[in-house]
Amino acid sequence: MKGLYVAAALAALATGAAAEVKVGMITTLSGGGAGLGIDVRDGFLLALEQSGRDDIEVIVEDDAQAPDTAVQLADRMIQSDRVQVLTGIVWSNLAMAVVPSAVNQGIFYLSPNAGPSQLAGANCHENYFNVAWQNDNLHEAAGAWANQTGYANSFILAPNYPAGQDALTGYKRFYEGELAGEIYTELGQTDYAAEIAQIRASGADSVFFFLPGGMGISFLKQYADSGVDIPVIGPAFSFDQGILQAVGDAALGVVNTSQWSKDIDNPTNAAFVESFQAEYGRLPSLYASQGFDTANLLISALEVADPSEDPDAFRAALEAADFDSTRGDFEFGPNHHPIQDIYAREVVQEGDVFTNRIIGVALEDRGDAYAEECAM
Amino acid sequence: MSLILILEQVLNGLQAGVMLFLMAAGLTLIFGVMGLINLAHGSLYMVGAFAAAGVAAATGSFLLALVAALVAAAAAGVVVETVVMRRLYARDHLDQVLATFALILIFSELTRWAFGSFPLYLNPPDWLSGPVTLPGGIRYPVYRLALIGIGLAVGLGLWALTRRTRLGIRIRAGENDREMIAALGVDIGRLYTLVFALGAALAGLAGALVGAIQSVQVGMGEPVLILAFVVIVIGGIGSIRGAFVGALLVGLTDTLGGIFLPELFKLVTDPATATQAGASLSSMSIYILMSLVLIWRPTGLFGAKA
Amino acid sequence: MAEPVLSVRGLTKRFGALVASEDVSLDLAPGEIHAVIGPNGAGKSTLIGQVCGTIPPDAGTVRLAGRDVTADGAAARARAGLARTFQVSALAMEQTVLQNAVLGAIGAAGRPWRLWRPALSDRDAVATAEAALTRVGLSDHAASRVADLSHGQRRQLEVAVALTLAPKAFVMDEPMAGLGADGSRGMTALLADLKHEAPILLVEHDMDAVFALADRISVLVQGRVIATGTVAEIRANAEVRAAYLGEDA
Amino acid sequence: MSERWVTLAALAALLALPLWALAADEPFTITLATRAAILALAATGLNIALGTGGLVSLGHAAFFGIGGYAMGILASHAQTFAPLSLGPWEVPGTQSMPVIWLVAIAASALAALAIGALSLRTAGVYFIMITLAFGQMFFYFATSWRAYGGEDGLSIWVRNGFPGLNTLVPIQFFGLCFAVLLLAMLLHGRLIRAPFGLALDAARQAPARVLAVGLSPYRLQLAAFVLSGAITGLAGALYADLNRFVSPAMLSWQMSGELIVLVILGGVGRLAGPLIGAGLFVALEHWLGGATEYWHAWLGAILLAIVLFARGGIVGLLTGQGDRRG
Repeated sequence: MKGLYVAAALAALATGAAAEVKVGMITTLSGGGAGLGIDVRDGFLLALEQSGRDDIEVIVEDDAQAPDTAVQLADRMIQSDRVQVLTGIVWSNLAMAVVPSAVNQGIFYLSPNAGPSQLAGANCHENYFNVAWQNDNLHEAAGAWANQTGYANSFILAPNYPAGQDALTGYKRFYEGELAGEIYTELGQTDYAAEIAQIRASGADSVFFFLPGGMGISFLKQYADSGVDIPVIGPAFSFDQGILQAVGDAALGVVNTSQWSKDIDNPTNAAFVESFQAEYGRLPSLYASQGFDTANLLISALEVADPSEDPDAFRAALEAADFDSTRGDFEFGPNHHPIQDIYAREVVQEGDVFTNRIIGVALEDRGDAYAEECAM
Repeated sequence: MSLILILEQVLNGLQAGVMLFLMAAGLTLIFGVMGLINLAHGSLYMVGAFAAAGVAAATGSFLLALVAALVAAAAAGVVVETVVMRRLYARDHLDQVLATFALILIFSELTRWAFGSFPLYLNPPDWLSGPVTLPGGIRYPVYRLALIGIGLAVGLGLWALTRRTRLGIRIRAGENDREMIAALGVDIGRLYTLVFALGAALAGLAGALVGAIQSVQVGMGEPVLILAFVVIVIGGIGSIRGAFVGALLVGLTDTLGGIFLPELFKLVTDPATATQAGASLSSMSIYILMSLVLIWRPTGLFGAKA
Repeated sequence: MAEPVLSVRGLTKRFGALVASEDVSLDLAPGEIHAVIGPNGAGKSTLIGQVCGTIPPDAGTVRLAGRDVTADGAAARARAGLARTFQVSALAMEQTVLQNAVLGAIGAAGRPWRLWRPALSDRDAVATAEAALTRVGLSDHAASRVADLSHGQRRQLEVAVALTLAPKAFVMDEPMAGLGADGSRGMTALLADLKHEAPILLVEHDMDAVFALADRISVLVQGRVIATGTVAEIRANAEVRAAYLGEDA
Repeated sequence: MSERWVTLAALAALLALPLWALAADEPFTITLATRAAILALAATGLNIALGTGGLVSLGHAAFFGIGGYAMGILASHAQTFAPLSLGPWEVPGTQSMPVIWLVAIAASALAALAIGALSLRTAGVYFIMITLAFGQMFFYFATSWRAYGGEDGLSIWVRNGFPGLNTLVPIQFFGLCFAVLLLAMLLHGRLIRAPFGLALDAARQAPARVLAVGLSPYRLQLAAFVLSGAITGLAGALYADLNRFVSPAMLSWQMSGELIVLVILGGVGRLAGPLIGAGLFVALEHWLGGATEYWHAWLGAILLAIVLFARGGIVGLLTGQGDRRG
């Protein structure tokens, strides 16, 4: 994977001054959250390589999941490298640190992952495009799926921070049943014995949880070991290809919601899954697909216009979203966030590998709850 | 809230406490004997977990994995002690903090370089998985019961070690008077390496045991490190007994605070605000506990008077 | 006899079962050196701590210049005019001799809160400090770092810092400790001179110095004052001989 | 080289770099220099407590973050024209730096007074840990403080203003930060020689002596801690303005650790220590971060080498006087 990056950089170097477009990618490549950023980067660079364009220079930098580092990198890329497009940020808090000031300086920002509500609503911007989802989407889909399944008494939990609070709000926005309990856990918590005991005692018929990264791994392992057999539902983040292997058996059969899955049946997706596996020797994740789609959106718009020469035409081309998405149909809403189907998936085992299989559509053509607040 | 639930939560607090004790015991031993603040103790915890995950994946044996964790962490401890720590014993705490902070950076990146950025898989063995029904109808995971058992056994072992063996006598002598035991002809360098390796092995064991029900990933050591420091400061630095009491206090406060504070807030405000305010306060609870203890007793519960 | 400068009445201090001071009373009159002697573990350090305010007594009072200072802390007693020296030198080792002395003057003047003007440009403080250094014979070493001084010079500096407080009374904890014969002689001469400025409560092991200097001696044994009197009286006291020499009373 | 010359050379270098960058049209280098100046200011604050006072605080991120949030809260209210309600009073937000600075200084000084008053009852490792505990309390509070963004933090669209300057121009903002740093270093330099510094230094080396001359080490150290916290708080406000962003990361224990690293790297208790430490740290972060994905490991190795082989930090190395701490 390092090889590919070098190749892309070399290609850019070889063309030298001919490189017409500079793209800055700020993403998380070190520390506990590095897996997500690496997938975004690899998916993005794969699409770029497949496009065969050598006039796009991508500058990849590691934000170490620290907001001030991300801001500093953005400053550098804008002031010193003079990039026209930024992308790559995985985390909402880093996006909030970088995006508002970048787009106000006329830079385009394409989000391959984070979609905080502020950027979808009151603080939306014409130069900000989210290629993944609004943060609430997958949680909303989980709530909708709970209704379809007939759950009527959910126990819900998430970490005590804005994304966690949004997650529970998102679930409740669509979920119509009763709440058996609602808990905010500590951010970064690793032991969920106390919460699991409460779940057991609550008499719930379903559990919804949003615990990204290591928190989710810990929760699922401990939940499986506790012998509590209330069905669990959650957003795709805890069932992603990257971490499923670490969860193992404990995740089998759990339903999770996602706008992408490797078994979505379209040629783009099949080619993506196959080529990603060939290039990197592992199955692609949700994040890789988002990085891949982001790059293809960018390339599709670059075919039409150059962002430094005609930003309005470039923006219009982005809005048109005329590219082959791994998700099939892809369309932007008025606030530049996707309108898309969100699926329910089930964790299955294929040989030695744990992965997901689509079992139904949880929400069709879902936009987001904040578009109305966006005056663009 | 039923009595059963409360009892179960007390068990959870106890389990969290004894695992913290494994970390804190090494930390406090190293401080007591060598006067060293070791921020890199959390890295040894991580080394243990990664070694266990690696060996478990290769051999499928959980017991071998535990042995590997002990050996790898102890070996890492010996290397760190002989290469770096030795030069720091005579320095002030400030230099020790900086040097061991640097070691955290090095350990984390080396682990990431060797194992990649994705979490590893490590699970309890089949013969320890699933719940049992305890008297009173509490359904409780066998593995967690085993953790409590192992933690208490290690505690007992440490007590016996420091009270009943020659090594223990030397360790205690080392705490009291370094020149004295050097004068008595004990090879102080070897004693230090041994104590450091013992502390490291305990941290590695904790990492492997806890890693099986949590996520084995880079950076897993630092949150535990901070908690372990809170424990030994509450207990009084250098005191194994203090570390034990402190660990149980912190484990119980952390677990029960998360449960009862939101309930408490519900008495005065609406449920949504209460859950959030309760959660916020409970994440601060152990730090509040620690500052209260220090304000009351500036050298911890069992610490020597300054 | 004139009104005592320092007056201690009924000081009692227990540490658990150990009685460190039991009903200790003694006076320090103007112009005198009042020595406190006693075997190791007699409670001399505890007594000094209580007089200077670092150890709170269980019972009893300390009066300085007629005022009850029992409730005051060490700093307040120092400001009230009680200057002490330490058995083991307590000096800022990285600072110069002059800086250590100036610190005393600053403390005496109660002016530590100035952030801008250099301490060494405070003429009053420097004058006080230099006078004190001259008095103890350290003026040649004013610019030396304390860490570079000899042991004897540090003992002298201890006394100089005490002098900068312009005290009403001195409390000196073994000023002769560790000094050679020459050093002891010099220190003895200095103290004999100093007592005219302010009386000295002197705790000392060096019996030659005590017998040469003291106007009065109190003997402390197991936390109790078993005798107080002139040198001659103490030499003759049977109880003292018993305590020191193991003779029958 | 004497310490005075080291200090002057370091200041000259920090001033020359952005001027060169201005001529060479490298605006990001100015941003880097500004970042170094602000971190140096924060570390200068810490150095008063840590170096001169001997108080090893692992909770200074609390003050840094309070300063940052003072900026974030005031500016966000000004941005939305929603007044800030403080009990019965309603106060308008502001985007004026001088006002924000005063609030940042006052708020962090107040916090330092409370934290210091309690923490100074302990000493040594206990002091390190209790300051850490207070820092963590602020961290967790900010993380869940939804009104001001919680974990996500607070963004400001436009940098706050300073009368007579255009702070959006990198070099002007740098000049402002440099001037504040200069003032703080001047204050620290004067303070070391002033009666307060003399007494504080003595309180670190021989507290019994300070007591015996009628001064209270506790009060001296508390005053130093408050002054130290206030300066670090001011740096926090500037840092937030540099990034146009504040988040709980500014309050994390890693931030506290980083500030200590800056001070030790440069030289504990030395006037130029924080400046040199911050300059080196920012440069390392920039160059190593660009060179390798595993740059933290290299940073760790460099820090380790400095602790083990260059006692007294870079200033100690340059002046040839190893450890000043004896």
